[in-house]
Amino acid sequence: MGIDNTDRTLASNRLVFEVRRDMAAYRRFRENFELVMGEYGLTEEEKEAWRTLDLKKLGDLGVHPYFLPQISRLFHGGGYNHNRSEACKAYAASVLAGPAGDQ
Amino acid sequence: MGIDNTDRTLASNRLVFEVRRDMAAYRRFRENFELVMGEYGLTEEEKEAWRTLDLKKLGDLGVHPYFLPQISRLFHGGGYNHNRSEACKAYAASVLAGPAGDQ
Amino acid sequence: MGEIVLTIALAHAPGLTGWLDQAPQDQQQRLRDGYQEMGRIVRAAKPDTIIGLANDHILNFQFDNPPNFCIGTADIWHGPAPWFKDWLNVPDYTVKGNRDLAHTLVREGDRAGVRFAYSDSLLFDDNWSVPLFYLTPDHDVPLVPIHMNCILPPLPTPAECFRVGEVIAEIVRTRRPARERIILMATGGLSHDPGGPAYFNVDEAFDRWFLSLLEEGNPQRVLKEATIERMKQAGDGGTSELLAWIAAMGAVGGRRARTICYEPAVELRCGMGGVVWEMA
Amino acid sequence: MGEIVLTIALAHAPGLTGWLDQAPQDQQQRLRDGYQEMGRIVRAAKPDTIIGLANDHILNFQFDNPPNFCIGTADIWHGPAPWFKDWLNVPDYTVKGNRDLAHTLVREGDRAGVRFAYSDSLLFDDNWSVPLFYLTPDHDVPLVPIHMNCILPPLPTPAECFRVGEVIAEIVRTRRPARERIILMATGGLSHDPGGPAYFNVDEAFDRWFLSLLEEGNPQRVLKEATIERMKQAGDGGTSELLAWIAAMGAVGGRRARTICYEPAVELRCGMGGVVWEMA
Ligand SMILES: [Fe+3]
Ligand SMILES: [Fe+3]
Repeated sequence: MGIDNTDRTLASNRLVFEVRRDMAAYRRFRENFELVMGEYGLTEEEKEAWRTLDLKKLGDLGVHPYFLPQISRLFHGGGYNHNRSEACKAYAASVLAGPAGDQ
Repeated sequence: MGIDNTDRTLASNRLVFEVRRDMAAYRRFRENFELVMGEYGLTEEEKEAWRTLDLKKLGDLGVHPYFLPQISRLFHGGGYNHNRSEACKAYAASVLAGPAGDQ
Repeated sequence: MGEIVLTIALAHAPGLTGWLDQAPQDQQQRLRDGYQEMGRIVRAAKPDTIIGLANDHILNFQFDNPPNFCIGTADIWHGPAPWFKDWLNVPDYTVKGNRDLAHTLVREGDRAGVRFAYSDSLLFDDNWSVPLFYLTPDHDVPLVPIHMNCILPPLPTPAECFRVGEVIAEIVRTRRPARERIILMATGGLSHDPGGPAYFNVDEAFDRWFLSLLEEGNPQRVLKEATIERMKQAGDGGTSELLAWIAAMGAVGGRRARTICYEPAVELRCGMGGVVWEMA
Repeated sequence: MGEIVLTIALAHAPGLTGWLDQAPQDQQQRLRDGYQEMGRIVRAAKPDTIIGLANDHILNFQFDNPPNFCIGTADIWHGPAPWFKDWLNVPDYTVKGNRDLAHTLVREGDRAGVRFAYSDSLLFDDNWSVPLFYLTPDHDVPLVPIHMNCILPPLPTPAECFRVGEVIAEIVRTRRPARERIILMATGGLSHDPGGPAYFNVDEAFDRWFLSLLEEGNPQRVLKEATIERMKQAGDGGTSELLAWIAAMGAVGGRRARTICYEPAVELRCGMGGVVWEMA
C-alpha cells in the first residue's frame, strides 16, 4: 500500500482518471460500469474488486491511494463529504475495517 | 541559434511537429500553407520566414535546429537527401549562406 | 524588472469549503479568521498576477507521461471542474490567466535548466478553488497556475522544487516588465493522508514542527530535514504536497515565514493553515 | 533472473540507408562490413528481446510535455513512419514489441526512482529503422524501444542517463524470467549537427576521443569528461544523442567497449560506427 505501490500501467488507474474528467464518461460509467470496465481492459481481479468496492484490494493491485476515496465517491456521491458521509464510511469499511465516524 | 535557443511555445514548432506525423496534414500543408500557417497562429514574422524559406530566421525565432533541414524537406522532398540534393542546397543557402555541395 | 511582492503558502483541503460546519465551532471560527486574514494580506499587496504552485491530484497529469511541473498558459480559467462541484461547494468562477507571463516562464525555465510542461486546458479542483475562494473571492487577480507532481512517485526532490522557486523568482526579476507585481502562492499540505491508513488523522506534531522550521528562515535546514520520507511518515498520500511550499520557499531567500493560522482539523482530514513571507 | 547478453551502441544516421552510394567507395564498404559485423554479433547473442535506447528526434515528444525517457509498450511496431519512407529508403517493416517487459520497466523504474513515460504509439524514423535494417534484417527479434530526449534542452545529464542504464540492468536481473536474453542497444551519434552550422561537418577528433574513452572501461571518467557541453562543441544539434550510449554504459560496469567500425562520413553528415560490450 501507499503511493509507492502505484502501478501506472494498471487499467483501473486510467479508468478513474478519465471518468472524473468528463461528466459524460462518468454518467456512462454509472449506467453500465461492467461495460466500461470491459472497454478499459480491467483484469477479472480488478473487476471483482470494483464490483465489491474492495478499495483495499484495488490499492494492493496498484491503484493510486488518492483515487480510493474518489472511487468511493464515484458510487456514493461527493457532496458534503464529511467523515460520517456514505462515501467516507464505505472507504473506512473497506480500507480500515472500521467505520470512520468512530475515530 | 543552437538547440538552447528553442522556444517550445512557438507556433512554428508545433506546425512542423504535426505535419511530419500525419500525411494528410502534410498534403494539406503543401496545398495551402498560408491557410495552415493561419490556423496555427504563426506571427507575421514567422509567416514571412516560411514564405521565403528563411531557415536562419526561423532558427533565430526559436524553431528547433533539428527542424530546419526538415522544413527544407517539407518543400523540396526528402528522398535521396545527399549533400547536393535540392533540400540540402536550400538549407545551406539559407543558414550557411553558401552551397553545401562545395564543402 | 518585475517583483515578487508576497510569498504565501496555505493548505487547500476541500473540507474548508465543503463541510467546514462539521468542525468544532471555535476551530471553524479560527480557520475562517485565518484564511480571511491571508486574503487581506494578499489583496493589500496589490498583485498584478498570482503565480500558483500546487499538487495536480492526478487530475491533469496522465499516468503515461506525468510531468513534475506544468504551467497553465490559458488566457482564462474556469473552476471547479464539473465532477468536483458538489464536493467543493463553491460558486463557479472564472479567473483570468496571464499567457505572456506563462510563456516567459516556460522559455526562460528551459534556459535555466528547469523543465516546465505547459497546458492551456488544466482542470481545477480544490488546489485553486479553495484558496481563491478565501484569498480573492471576486476572482479579480489573474492566475498562472503551476501544477506539480507531489504524489506520484518518483517525486521531484525538495532540492529540485526549491530550485524551481529560485528560477521563478529570477525570471520575474530579470525577464518581466518593470513594476509588475507578482504574488507567489503555494497551496497544499499540511499533514493528511487521502486514501491511506491515516485518512482520518492529522499529525499535529509534524505540522507544528514544519511551521516552526519555516519560521526560522534557514532554507538549507528545511531542505535537509523536511525530506519526502519525513513528510510521508506524517501522511503518505498527501503531506508531500508541502513540496509546493518548498518550491515557494526558493523565492524567499533567508526570510522568516510568519504563521497566520494553524488548526489540526480532523473533521477536514487535514492539518489546515498558512504562512506568509513578507518580501519587502 | 534475466540477463543482458550484449550491449551495443551505434550511429543511426539516415544516409546509411538513404544515400550511402554518395560516400567514397572504400568508406561505403567499410561501413557495410562494420554494420553487418555488428549484425552477426547481435544475432549470435540469440536475444529474446532488444531493449533500445535512442533519441526521439522530436517526432513523438511534444513540445508541451516532453519526457526524458519514454518506453514503447506496444505489442507490435511498424516502421518507418510515412513521412520518413523516401528519406530512409528501407523496406516497410513490422517488429514485435514486448509489452510485459515494457510494463515491468515502467513499474520497477518508478520504484527505483527513475521515471519512464510510456506509449504504445511511437512513430519510428531513422532511430530504429537504420540499425534494425543492418542488425536484424528479418526483423525477427522483438524490440522494446526507449525514446530519449537528447536534443531538447534542458537535457537529462549524463549521470541521469547512466543511472537509467543501471536501473534497466537491475530490473532485467531481478524482475524478469529466468534465462530471458536481452540485448541493450543504444543508437545515435556520433558527431553531427543537423540544422546547425556544422551540418556538413564531422568532428573526427571528438569521435575518436569518445570511442577511445569507452574502450578504457572507466565509466566514471566518461561521465566526468563526456559532458553535454563537450558533445555540443562537436555538433550542437545531434552529438548529444551519445547520451543514449552513456545510458547503455550504465549496464556494462567496468567492461571495455570494442569498436567495430568508425568512419567520419561527411557524405552522411555524421560520424558513423559502433561499439560492443561483450557481457560474458
Ligand atoms: Fe491536495
Ligand atoms: Fe539521430
